Amino acid sequence: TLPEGSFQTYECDPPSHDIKVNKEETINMYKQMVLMRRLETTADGLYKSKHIRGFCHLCTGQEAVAVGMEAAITPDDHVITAYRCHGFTLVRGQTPHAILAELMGELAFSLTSLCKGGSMHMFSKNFYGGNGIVGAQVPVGAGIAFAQQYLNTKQATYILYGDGAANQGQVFEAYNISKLWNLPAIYVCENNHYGMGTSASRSSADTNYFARGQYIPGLRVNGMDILAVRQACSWAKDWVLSDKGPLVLEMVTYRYGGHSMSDPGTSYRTREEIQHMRSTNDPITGLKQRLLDLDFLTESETKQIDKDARATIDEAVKLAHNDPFPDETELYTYIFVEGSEPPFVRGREKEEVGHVVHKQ
Amino acid sequence: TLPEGSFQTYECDPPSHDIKVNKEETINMYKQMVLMRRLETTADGLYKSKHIRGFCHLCTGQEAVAVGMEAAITPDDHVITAYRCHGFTLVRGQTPHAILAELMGELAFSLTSLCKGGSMHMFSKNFYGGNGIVGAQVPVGAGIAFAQQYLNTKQATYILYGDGAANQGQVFEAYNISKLWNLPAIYVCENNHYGMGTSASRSSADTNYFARGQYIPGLRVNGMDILAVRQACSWAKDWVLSDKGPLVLEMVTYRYGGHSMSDPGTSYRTREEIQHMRSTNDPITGLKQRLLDLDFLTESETKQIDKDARATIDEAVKLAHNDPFPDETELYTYIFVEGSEPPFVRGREKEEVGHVVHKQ
Amino acid sequence: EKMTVRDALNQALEEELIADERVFLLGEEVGQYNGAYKVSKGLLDKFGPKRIIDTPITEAGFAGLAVGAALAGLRPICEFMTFNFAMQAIDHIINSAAKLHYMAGGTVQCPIVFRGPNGYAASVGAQHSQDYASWYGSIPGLKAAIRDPNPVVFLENELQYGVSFPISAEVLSKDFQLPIGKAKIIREGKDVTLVAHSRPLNFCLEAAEKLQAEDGISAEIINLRSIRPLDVDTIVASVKKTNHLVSVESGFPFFGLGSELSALIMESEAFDYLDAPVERVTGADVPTPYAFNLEALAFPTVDTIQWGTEAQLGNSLRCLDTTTWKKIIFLLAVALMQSVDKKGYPSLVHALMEVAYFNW
Amino acid sequence: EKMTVRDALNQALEEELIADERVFLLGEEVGQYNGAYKVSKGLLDKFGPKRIIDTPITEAGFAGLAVGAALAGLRPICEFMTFNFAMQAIDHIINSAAKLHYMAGGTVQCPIVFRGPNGYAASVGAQHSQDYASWYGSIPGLKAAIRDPNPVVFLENELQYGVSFPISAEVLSKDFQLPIGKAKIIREGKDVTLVAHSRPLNFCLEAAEKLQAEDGISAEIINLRSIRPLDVDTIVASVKKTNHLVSVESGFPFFGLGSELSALIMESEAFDYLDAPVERVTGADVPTPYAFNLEALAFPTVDTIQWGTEAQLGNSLRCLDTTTWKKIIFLLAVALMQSVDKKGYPSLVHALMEVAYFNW
Ligand SMILES: Cc1ncc(C[n+]2csc(CCOP(=O)(O)OP(=O)(O)O)c2C)c(N)n1
Ligand SMILES: Cc1ncc(C[n+]2csc(CCOP(=O)(O)OP(=O)(O)O)c2C)c(N)n1
Ligand SMILES: [Mg+2]
Ligand SMILES: [Mg+2]
Repeated sequence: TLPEGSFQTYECDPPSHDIKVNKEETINMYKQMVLMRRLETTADGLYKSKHIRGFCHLCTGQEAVAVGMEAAITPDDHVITAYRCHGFTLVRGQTPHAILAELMGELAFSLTSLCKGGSMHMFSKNFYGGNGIVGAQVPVGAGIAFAQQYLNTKQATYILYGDGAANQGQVFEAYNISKLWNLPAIYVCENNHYGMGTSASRSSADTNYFARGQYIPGLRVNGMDILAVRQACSWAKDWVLSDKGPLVLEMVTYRYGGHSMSDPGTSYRTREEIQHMRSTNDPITGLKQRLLDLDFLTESETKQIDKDARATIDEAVKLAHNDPFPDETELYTYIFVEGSEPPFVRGREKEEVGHVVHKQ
Repeated sequence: TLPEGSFQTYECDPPSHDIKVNKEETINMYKQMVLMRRLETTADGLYKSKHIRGFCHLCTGQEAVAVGMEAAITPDDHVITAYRCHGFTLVRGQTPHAILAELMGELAFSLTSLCKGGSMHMFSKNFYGGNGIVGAQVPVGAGIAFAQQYLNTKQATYILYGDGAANQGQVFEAYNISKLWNLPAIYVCENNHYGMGTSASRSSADTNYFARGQYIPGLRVNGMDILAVRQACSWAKDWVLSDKGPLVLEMVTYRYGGHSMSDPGTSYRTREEIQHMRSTNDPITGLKQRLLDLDFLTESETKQIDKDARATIDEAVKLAHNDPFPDETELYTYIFVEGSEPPFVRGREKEEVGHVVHKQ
Repeated sequence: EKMTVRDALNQALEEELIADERVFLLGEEVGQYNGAYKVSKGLLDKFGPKRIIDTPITEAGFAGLAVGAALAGLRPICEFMTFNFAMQAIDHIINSAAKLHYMAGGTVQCPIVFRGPNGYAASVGAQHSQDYASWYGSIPGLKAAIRDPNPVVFLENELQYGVSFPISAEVLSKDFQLPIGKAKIIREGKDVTLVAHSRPLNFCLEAAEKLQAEDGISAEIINLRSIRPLDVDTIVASVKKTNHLVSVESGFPFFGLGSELSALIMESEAFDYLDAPVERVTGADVPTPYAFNLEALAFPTVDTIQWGTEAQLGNSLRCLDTTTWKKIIFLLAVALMQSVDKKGYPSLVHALMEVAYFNW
Repeated sequence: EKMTVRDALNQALEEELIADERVFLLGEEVGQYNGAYKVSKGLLDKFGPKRIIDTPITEAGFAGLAVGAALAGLRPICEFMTFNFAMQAIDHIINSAAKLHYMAGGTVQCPIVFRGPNGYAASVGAQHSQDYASWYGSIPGLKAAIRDPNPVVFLENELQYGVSFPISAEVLSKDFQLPIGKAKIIREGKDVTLVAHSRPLNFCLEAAEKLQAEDGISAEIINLRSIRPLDVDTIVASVKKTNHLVSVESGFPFFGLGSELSALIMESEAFDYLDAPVERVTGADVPTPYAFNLEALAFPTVDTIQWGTEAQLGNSLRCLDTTTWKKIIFLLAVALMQSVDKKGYPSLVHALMEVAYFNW
C-alpha cells in the first residue's frame, strides 16, 4: 500500500493506493536507480576532469521518475524529455557505455547520437530525446501522441518537462490541442522546485502544476516514491488508452546538484534544504528501506548492488576511454537522410568541402 | 439596473447590477455606436469600389465593446487590440476622416499612421494599435500595464483579443507574468464566437474564456449590452487600481460580417444564426430601446442621430477622397526615429537610394 | 493545358494524400474553410477530418505537434496561413526539425513539409509581407520538396495562386516530382542572366520582352525553384554564356538572395566571365508600407528589373567610351606593373603601357 | 587598464541604469542569480527588484512585455539568456518592435535593447550555438547600440565574456558611447583586409601575426561593431588600399556576412581595386556537432583564416605564373575584341593580341 498523500487529484479519482509489489521487479527498479545515480556521479567526475564539456545536466535525486515510469510502461510506449536526459536514456535502453561515450565525445558506435548531440540530445528506441530548448519538447510530444492515435497503436506518450518549462506558452498550446483532439498524451511535470536559480513560486503564478491543464485532469505524485510513480504512470496509461484524453501528472521531486555543471546550486537555496531532502526524501534510500522491511533484500545484498553498479560504470568508463573520437568526415554526415544528400557540403572556406560518405 | 445574467463570475464577486445612467452620456454612447457602424458600413462600400484594399476587418456587431469600454475609462487609460481596430481607433480619438483616409491610402496628415499601417495598424494617443499577428498584442499589452505600475500612474490597461487568439501560448505567458507581478492589466477577450471560420468550440478546449486565466479572476459580460460593458470595465478599472492584480473579462459578442472582406462569412455558420443575432441581440437596437423606454430619446430623435452619423461619414469620405496620396519620398521616412536615421536607405536597386527628409 | 498555381498545389496535395496513408495536412482553416487561400479546397470532403485537420491559432503548438508526428512515423504537411505567422513557430522549424537528424546522429528522421504563402501580398502592410527565403536558406538540414525524407520549407506566394501556367501531361502524372535543387531555364537568352524565384519571375519574363523590344537585349531567365540546395551550376553555366547576372527577389536587400549569388559567382569560375558586377534587384530596405503608391515602390517591378538590367549592361565593357577604355587599360597596366615587376615581366608591362599611353 | 567584456557590459548597464530612471533590465536569471553568465552581477543589489527583473522562462511573453513597456515610455533592456532562445520571441523583435515605428507612421517609438550571447559557445551542440547576425541584419528598422531611440539587437558572445581588453579613460567615462554604424580598424595593414565581428576577431588578430611572420603578409583587420548599419565606407577604403578582402564570421555560410560583403564590394568602387574574389571564411554548413574534434572543424579558427587569406592572395594577380598570365591576357584580348569591335577600336585589340600571342 502506498502511504496517504502519495497522490493529490484534480478533476479525477486517484489511482488505487493498493499496489502489488513483485520482488524481482522491485529489486530491479532499485538496481536501476542505484546504477543511474552512479552514472551521474561518474559523469560529474568526468566533467571535473574535463573529459566531458559544455552543458551537462544531472538528474541525481530524480531517479524515481525515470525508473518508476519505465517500470509502468512497455518499450513500445513513447517518451520525450528535455536536456536533463541521461536517466531517461538509460532506462530507455542505452548502455552506460553508450551514454558516457556520447558525453565524452567518443564514438561507441552506439545509437545515442554518434557524439553529435552530447548531453542534451540522446536518443533511443521510442525515446525522442533530450531537447535543449525549454518547452519545445512538449508540443513535439503531443505530436508523438497524435501519431499513436493516428496509427491506432494503443500506446501512450509521456511528455516530460520541468517546473520552469511549465509556464511556456507552447505547453498551453499543446494542452489545448490535445484536449480538443483527445490525444493519448500524458504530460509529466517534473517539479524539482527550481528552474535554474528560480524557485517555482517565483516563476509560476500557480505552482499546482498538476492542475495547470485546467480542462485536463491531473494528479500530483510523490515523485520521490518510486512505487507511487509507477502506480501513477500505469494508471495514466490506462486512462489515455481508454480514450479519456490527455492527463497532467506532477512528479514532486528534487535535484541535489546544481542546474548544470557551472551552477554550484547553493546560491538560491540553502545547504540545509538540500541536506534535508537527501536525508528524509531520497528515492533510493526510501525504496531500500522498503525492500529491507519486506525482506526482499538484506543490507549486504544492497551493498553488493552498490558494488555491482560501481563496477558496471567503471567498466563503461574504461570502454569509453578506449573509444575513438569520431572520424573527422563525420562532420558532414547525417545533415540529411542517407541517400538524399546534396553532392557536397560547404566547409569553412570554399576549398573546404565535405563529401558525404556513409559507412554501412 | 442591468438584467440578470449580464455577468458570470470566476473567483470574484460580480460588479453591482445597479447602475446610474446619465442621459447625456448614454445618448452619446448611442451616437458613437451609430457612427461606428456607419463608418464600417462605409468602409465596406469603399472596399467594394476598390478604394480600400488588402485586409480589412470590420467590427459591425461588436460596437458595444469599444464604446462601452471607452465610456468607462479616461483618455489616460491604455488600450491595445488586434487588427479589427477601426472602432477602437474611433473611440480613442481619431476622426472618421483620418480613419477612412488611412484605409484609402490617402494622407490626411492624421495621426493614424500616415498610410503606412492601413486597416490593421491604426494608432492614437494611449492606443497602441491594431496588430496583425494573432495574440502578439497580448504580452505587449501586459508591458504597457507594466509601465503603468513602474511609473505609478494609476492608469489601467485594457488588452483586447479574440476567442481564436485566446489559445495562443503567449496569452498564457502574459497571464502568468502579470499575476506574478500583480500588474494592472485587464485582459478582454472579445468572444465573437468565431476565429475566421473556426467556431470557438473547435478552437478552444474550454470556451469559458473568462476563466482561462485560471489563477486570475474573471468576468463574463454580455458584450451586446453596452451598459453591462461599461459597468464591467469600470469595475475592472477599480479592481486593478486597487492593486488586486490582473483580471480577465470576456465580452460575449458577435460579428455580423465575414472575418475580412474576402470571407462572405456564411460557409461556417447559418444565415439564420446571423439574422437571429441581429434581431434579438443587436447592441444598437438594444440601447435604443432602453433610451426610448427611459424617454431619453424619441423615435424621431434617433432617426436624426442616424442622419447625422450618415452626414458625418459622408463628409469624411469626401474629405478623404480629396486627400493626396502620400508623397513618394515617404517610403523612406520613419523607418528609424527622426534624427537617428542612417544617411541613406537602399531602394530596389543600387542606384535607387532613399534620403530621408523629414518635414516639420 | 493550363492550370493555376492553386490548382496545381491542390492536386499535388491530393496525390500525396492518396499515395501515402501517413501523409496528413494540418493548419489553420485548411479543412472546413477549404483553406484561407483555398489551396486545400475539397480535401476535407475527400479525405475526412482524420487527414485534413483544422488547428487552433497556435503556430508553435501545431508546428511542434507536426514535428513530433513526423518523428513518430507520419508525414505531416504543415500549412502556415502565411510564413509571417511561422515566426511564432520558427524555433520548431529550425531547432526541433532542421537540426534534429544531425543531433541524433542519423537515428531519427523528420520527414515534414512546412508550406504556405511567403513574401509580398497586396496592401497587407509590413507584418504580412516578409520574404523568408534567405532565413530558411541559411539553415543546414532544411530542403525543398515534398517526398523528401528531410524537413522541407516550401515557400509559395499568395499573389501567384490565381495565376495560370501551361502544364504538360508528364507533369500532371501523379508520380511526377520536381528534381530537388535543380533550377530551370524558363527563357533562353544570350546577353544577360536574370535569376529569380516565385512571383518576381513574372516580372522578369515581362521585362525580358521589353528589353528585347526596346534595347535588343536578349535575357536568359532562371527559375531557381529551390533556394537550398541552390543550383549554382545552372547559374554559372548561364553566366559563362551571357557574362552578366541580375538577381531579382522580393525580400529585403541585405543578406538576401542577391548577396548570396554575388558571393557564389565571385567564388566560381563564372567570375572570370563576368563583364560587370552582379546586379541586385530586391525589395526596398523598408518595412512594407500600406499606401498603394508607396507599396508599389517597395517591391521589384518590371521597370525596376529593366532598369537594373540596363544598368548592368551599361556597366559592362561593351558600352564603355574611349576615355574609360584608356583609363582601364592604364590602370590595368599600372596594376600589372606593380604586381609583376617583382616577378620580372617588364616587357609585358612596357608593351601594355605603350598601348595605353601612346597608341591613342 | 584592462577590462573583461563581461565587466564592460556590466558597467555599461550600470551607467545606463543610473543615467535614466526609465531604463530597466529584465530576463531569465538576471537578478538573484546575477545572470546566467554573470553579466548582470551585482545589479540587483544596486538597483533593486523594480529595475532588475527576473522573468519566467517565457521568451515570447517577456520580450513582448518589454516591447509594450517601451511603447509606453520606458527603456527596457531585454536579456535573452542566449539568442538561440530568442527564436521563441523573434516575432516580437521583428513584427512588434522593428516594424512598428514605420507602421505607425512615426507616431509610436520603441526604444528597446534586446541583448545576450549569440553565436558559438563551447560543446553545447546545435541548438545552442547559432549566429543570428545575418537574420537580424536583414531587417529594416533594427539597429545596434544602447541609447538609440530605435529597437536594437545587441549580439554578444559567451566565450568572449571572460576575455580582457585594454580600455582607455575616455571609454571608461560614463558618457562615452560607441558611434553607431562605425567600424573600427583594429590592426593596420596593407596586403589584405580581414573583416569580422565578435569572437572571430581574436582569431583574425592571431592569424594576422602568423601571416606576417610566415608569409610577410600584412593584414588589416576591421571590427564591424555594427552589422546594421554596416560601415561600407571603411571597408571600401581599406580594400582600395589592400586590394584583397577576406570576410570572417562564425555563422552559417549561406546568406551570411560574407555573402553581403561580396555583394556590397561588387557594387562599390572597391570592386575595381580587387585583385581576387572576396574570400568567405565562415562556420561550416552543418548544425554544430557536440564532439570536441568535430566542433573544432565547424567554426573558423586561426588556421582557417590563415589558409583563407593565403588562398585569397594566391588567387591574386601577383602570384600567378607565366602560363596563367598569358591566358589572362589572351582572354582579355578576346573579350576586348568581341566587345569592342562593334565600337571600332581594332588597333587596341590588335596591340593586345600581339602582346598576348607574339611577345612571348
Ligand atoms: C527557450 C529557452 N529559454 C531558456 C533556456 C535556458 N535554460 C535551460 S534550462 C533552464 C531552466 C529550466 O527549468 P525546469 O524547466 O524547471 O527544468 P529543470 O532544469 O529543473 O529540470 C533554462 C532557463 C533554454 N534552454 N531554452
Ligand atoms: C499568428 C497568426 N496566425 C494566423 C493569423 C491569421 N488570422 C488572422 S485573424 C485570424 C482569426 C482570429 O480570430 P479571433 O482571435 O477570434 O479574432 P476575430 O477575428 O474574431 O476578431 C487568423 C487565423 C495571424 N494574423 N497571425
Ligand atoms: Mg525544475
Ligand atoms: Mg473571434
